[in-house]
Amino acid sequence: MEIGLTHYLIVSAILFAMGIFAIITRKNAILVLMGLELILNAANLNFIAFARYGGLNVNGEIAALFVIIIAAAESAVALSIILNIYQNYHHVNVDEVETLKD
Amino acid sequence: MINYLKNIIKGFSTILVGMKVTFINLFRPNVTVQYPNVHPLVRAGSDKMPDNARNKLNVIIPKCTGCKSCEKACPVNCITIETTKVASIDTEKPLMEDGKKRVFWLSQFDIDFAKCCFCGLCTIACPTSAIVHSTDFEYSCYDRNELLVHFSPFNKEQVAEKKRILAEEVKQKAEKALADKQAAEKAAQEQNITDSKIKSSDDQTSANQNIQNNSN
Amino acid sequence: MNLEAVIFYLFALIIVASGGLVVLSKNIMHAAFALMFTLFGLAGFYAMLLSDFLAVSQIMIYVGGILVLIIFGVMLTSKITGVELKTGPIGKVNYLFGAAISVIIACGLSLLFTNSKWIEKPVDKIPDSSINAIGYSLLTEYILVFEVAAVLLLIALIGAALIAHKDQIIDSDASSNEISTNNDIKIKE
Amino acid sequence: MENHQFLFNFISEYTGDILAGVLIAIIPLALLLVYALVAIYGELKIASFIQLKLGPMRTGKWGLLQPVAEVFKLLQKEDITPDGADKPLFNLAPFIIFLGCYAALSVLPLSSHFAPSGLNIGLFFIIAISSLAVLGIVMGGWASNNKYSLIGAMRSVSQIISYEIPAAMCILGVASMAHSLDMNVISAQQQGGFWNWYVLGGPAGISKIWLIPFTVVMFIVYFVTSLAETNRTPFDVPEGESELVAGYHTEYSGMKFAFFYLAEYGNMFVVSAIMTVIFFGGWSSPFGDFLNSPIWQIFWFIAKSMFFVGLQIWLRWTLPRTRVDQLMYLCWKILLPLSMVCFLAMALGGMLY
Repeated sequence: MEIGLTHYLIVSAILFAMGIFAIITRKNAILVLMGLELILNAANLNFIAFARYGGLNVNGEIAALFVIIIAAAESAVALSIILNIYQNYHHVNVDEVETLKD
Repeated sequence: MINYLKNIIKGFSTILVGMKVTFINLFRPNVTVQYPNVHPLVRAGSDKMPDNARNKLNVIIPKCTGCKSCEKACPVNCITIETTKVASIDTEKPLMEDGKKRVFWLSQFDIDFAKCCFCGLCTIACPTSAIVHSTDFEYSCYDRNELLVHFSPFNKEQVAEKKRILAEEVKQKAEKALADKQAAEKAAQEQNITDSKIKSSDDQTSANQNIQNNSN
Repeated sequence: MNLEAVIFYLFALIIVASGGLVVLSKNIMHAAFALMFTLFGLAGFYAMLLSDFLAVSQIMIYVGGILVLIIFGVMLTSKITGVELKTGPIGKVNYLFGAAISVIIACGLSLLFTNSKWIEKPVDKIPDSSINAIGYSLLTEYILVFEVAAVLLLIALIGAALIAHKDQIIDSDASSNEISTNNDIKIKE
Repeated sequence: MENHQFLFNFISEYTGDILAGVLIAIIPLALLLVYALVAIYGELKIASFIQLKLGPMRTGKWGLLQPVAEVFKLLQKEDITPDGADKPLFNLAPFIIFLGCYAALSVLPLSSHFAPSGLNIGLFFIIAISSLAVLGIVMGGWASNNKYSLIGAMRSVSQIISYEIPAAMCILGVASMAHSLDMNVISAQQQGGFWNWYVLGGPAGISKIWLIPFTVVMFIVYFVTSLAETNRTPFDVPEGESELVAGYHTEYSGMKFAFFYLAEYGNMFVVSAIMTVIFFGGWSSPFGDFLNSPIWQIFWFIAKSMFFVGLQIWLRWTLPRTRVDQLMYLCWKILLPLSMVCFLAMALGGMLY
């Protein structure tokens, strides 16, 4: 069978679902962040698959590039927030962080 | 700003100076001596060794009388000596260093430096100062057996030859003694016949015999 | 079954397996390193989709940047040696709930993707490299976005440094008192 | 049955492709292994000559078999996994590091007619793939369950990530002058004598003379950066044995340690090869068309790279180890501004010529 657009899209769907699963179930904030990265990557895969097969061409690739840039910025900020949480609570469990201010 | 640039240039130039030093060293002759293979020409301090330094033992064979005092004195039994008597019929007439006649051949004189503890007791025990500490302090070798040093001037064949000569002499002596004995018996028989004739000289002969015994 | 298909399934297997490890592993470190394989598999996919620049960018930014950042985050938020790095799910109900939702999403998206009539335009001429085209359109068509992204990165850099800074710049009275008392105790000791 | 049939069909259909792929993959590996033996021997010999010693002399004539003996020694050593180590990560780490080095080798153009993989974004690929070593180092350091390993790994990672920025600046500068990221194209542009090398301003005739100071400074910056990226002295803080036993590979032994060793020397070759390509003409002969046939090009490429490997070894036995704060000072306050200034000049040169 020839590999086409649908194959890539299904892989991206699976990746997306796994990211959602991680965000819903995991306790540790860093693992939630990893789930987020999975979701972003799934979106990226879609962009590039469409760039190749759907006639999106360079535009798709550039969108993916910006997604990567934003993912980098987002993970830096998210990790700094997580570090801050760790300094205040001495853990990073998302379900036990209840207050925004001491 | 100027300081900053100066700092950079200084750092860079000092690195270059260091690299020059190492580059020159790269082509200088090396000072390593591949020690056990190549001995350094001047061994470190071998001529400035103190007189009582206890280094490798050396045996001056012409001085050695073969008295085995050193073997007895050695606390770790590293000296093995075997002597063979000098046969009087031997054509070689060996002399000691001081001109006296040699009594023993040193058919074996081994020192095992693997065992030696460098106490120096053997040098004290030696009556003729034949065994002394030398200035040689290097023992490194590839095989432990190389540390067993033979000082005897003879190899196995020569030792066997000397022993054979000695045995011959002993045999000759024994034959001679036998012949003497037989001759003496004969003479005794003859004397018995004449014994009664000369009774008065008995005391004198016994006195003579006594003197002979004493002198022996 | 051709070579492309074999390579595709190989990469798909790597992505799904390591992604599953990311999601299900109890050890955060293992999850982080499994994420590396996921990202590599995706880079392989991008290369197969003829966007080599994106593939290399993926390796450079995700693997060399974000993942290292995440690993440092893990190391800084768990006391590294002697402390359990394991973390569990929030609860059994939540687990089932999450599994159900993700299965529904996966199935739904897959159905959607297979049943939709996409306009498929396979690229006839394989371009030498997508880098020229990307560079050209970044500096013409998308110049504003490009600049905004640069500013965004700068803001993120400063913001991250500010948030993670140990001594808060805006001190409340209580916290400053605490700090001073701590210092006093230290001096007395 | 079906599976067998499928496999058989698949293999018979693609035998040529698979065979060619394997053969081409083996070439850089063979190159790496032979080079590692030469480099280890060279390191031992140069180190001892600089210290007025002889170096290895007992194994073979002049100790020529010493690296081979070391390989066999490492092969027969016991492979220890420490108690309490994270086994999968611990076992994986050396291979990840080696993978980064090996993948970088795959895009080096050995000659105008041969590169294992003629990637058109080769330089970018090399910068990207060398970040794999960072992950391998963290993995090994963390999985060893040893504080020294962990501190060494953290230091190493912070050092490599910091120095990646000036290194990328240098590569970008040359890329902006060459208008290409393809290493083969960059090498081809510098053909026709050493005057055309990018360290001397590139192929732009006499008018480029104002560019030469900038390119030379850029080359020096890249050389310093490459030392730091391969954790070589004077920047081998992560392995400082006076503080950290041996850094991130303290707990490794036997074959896995050999992989670390191989990757270190391989990375030395990779950075030297990048330097050769972007500043010293890659495979092109320094004397115009003289000795510039494809076979001789391989010789020129390897000779130039080995020269820089030798330079790294020479520098290692010259300078003492820096402190961590000096290391970071050098990177952020000296190399980065310098490389940025030079990058601006080179970008201008790229626009003009």
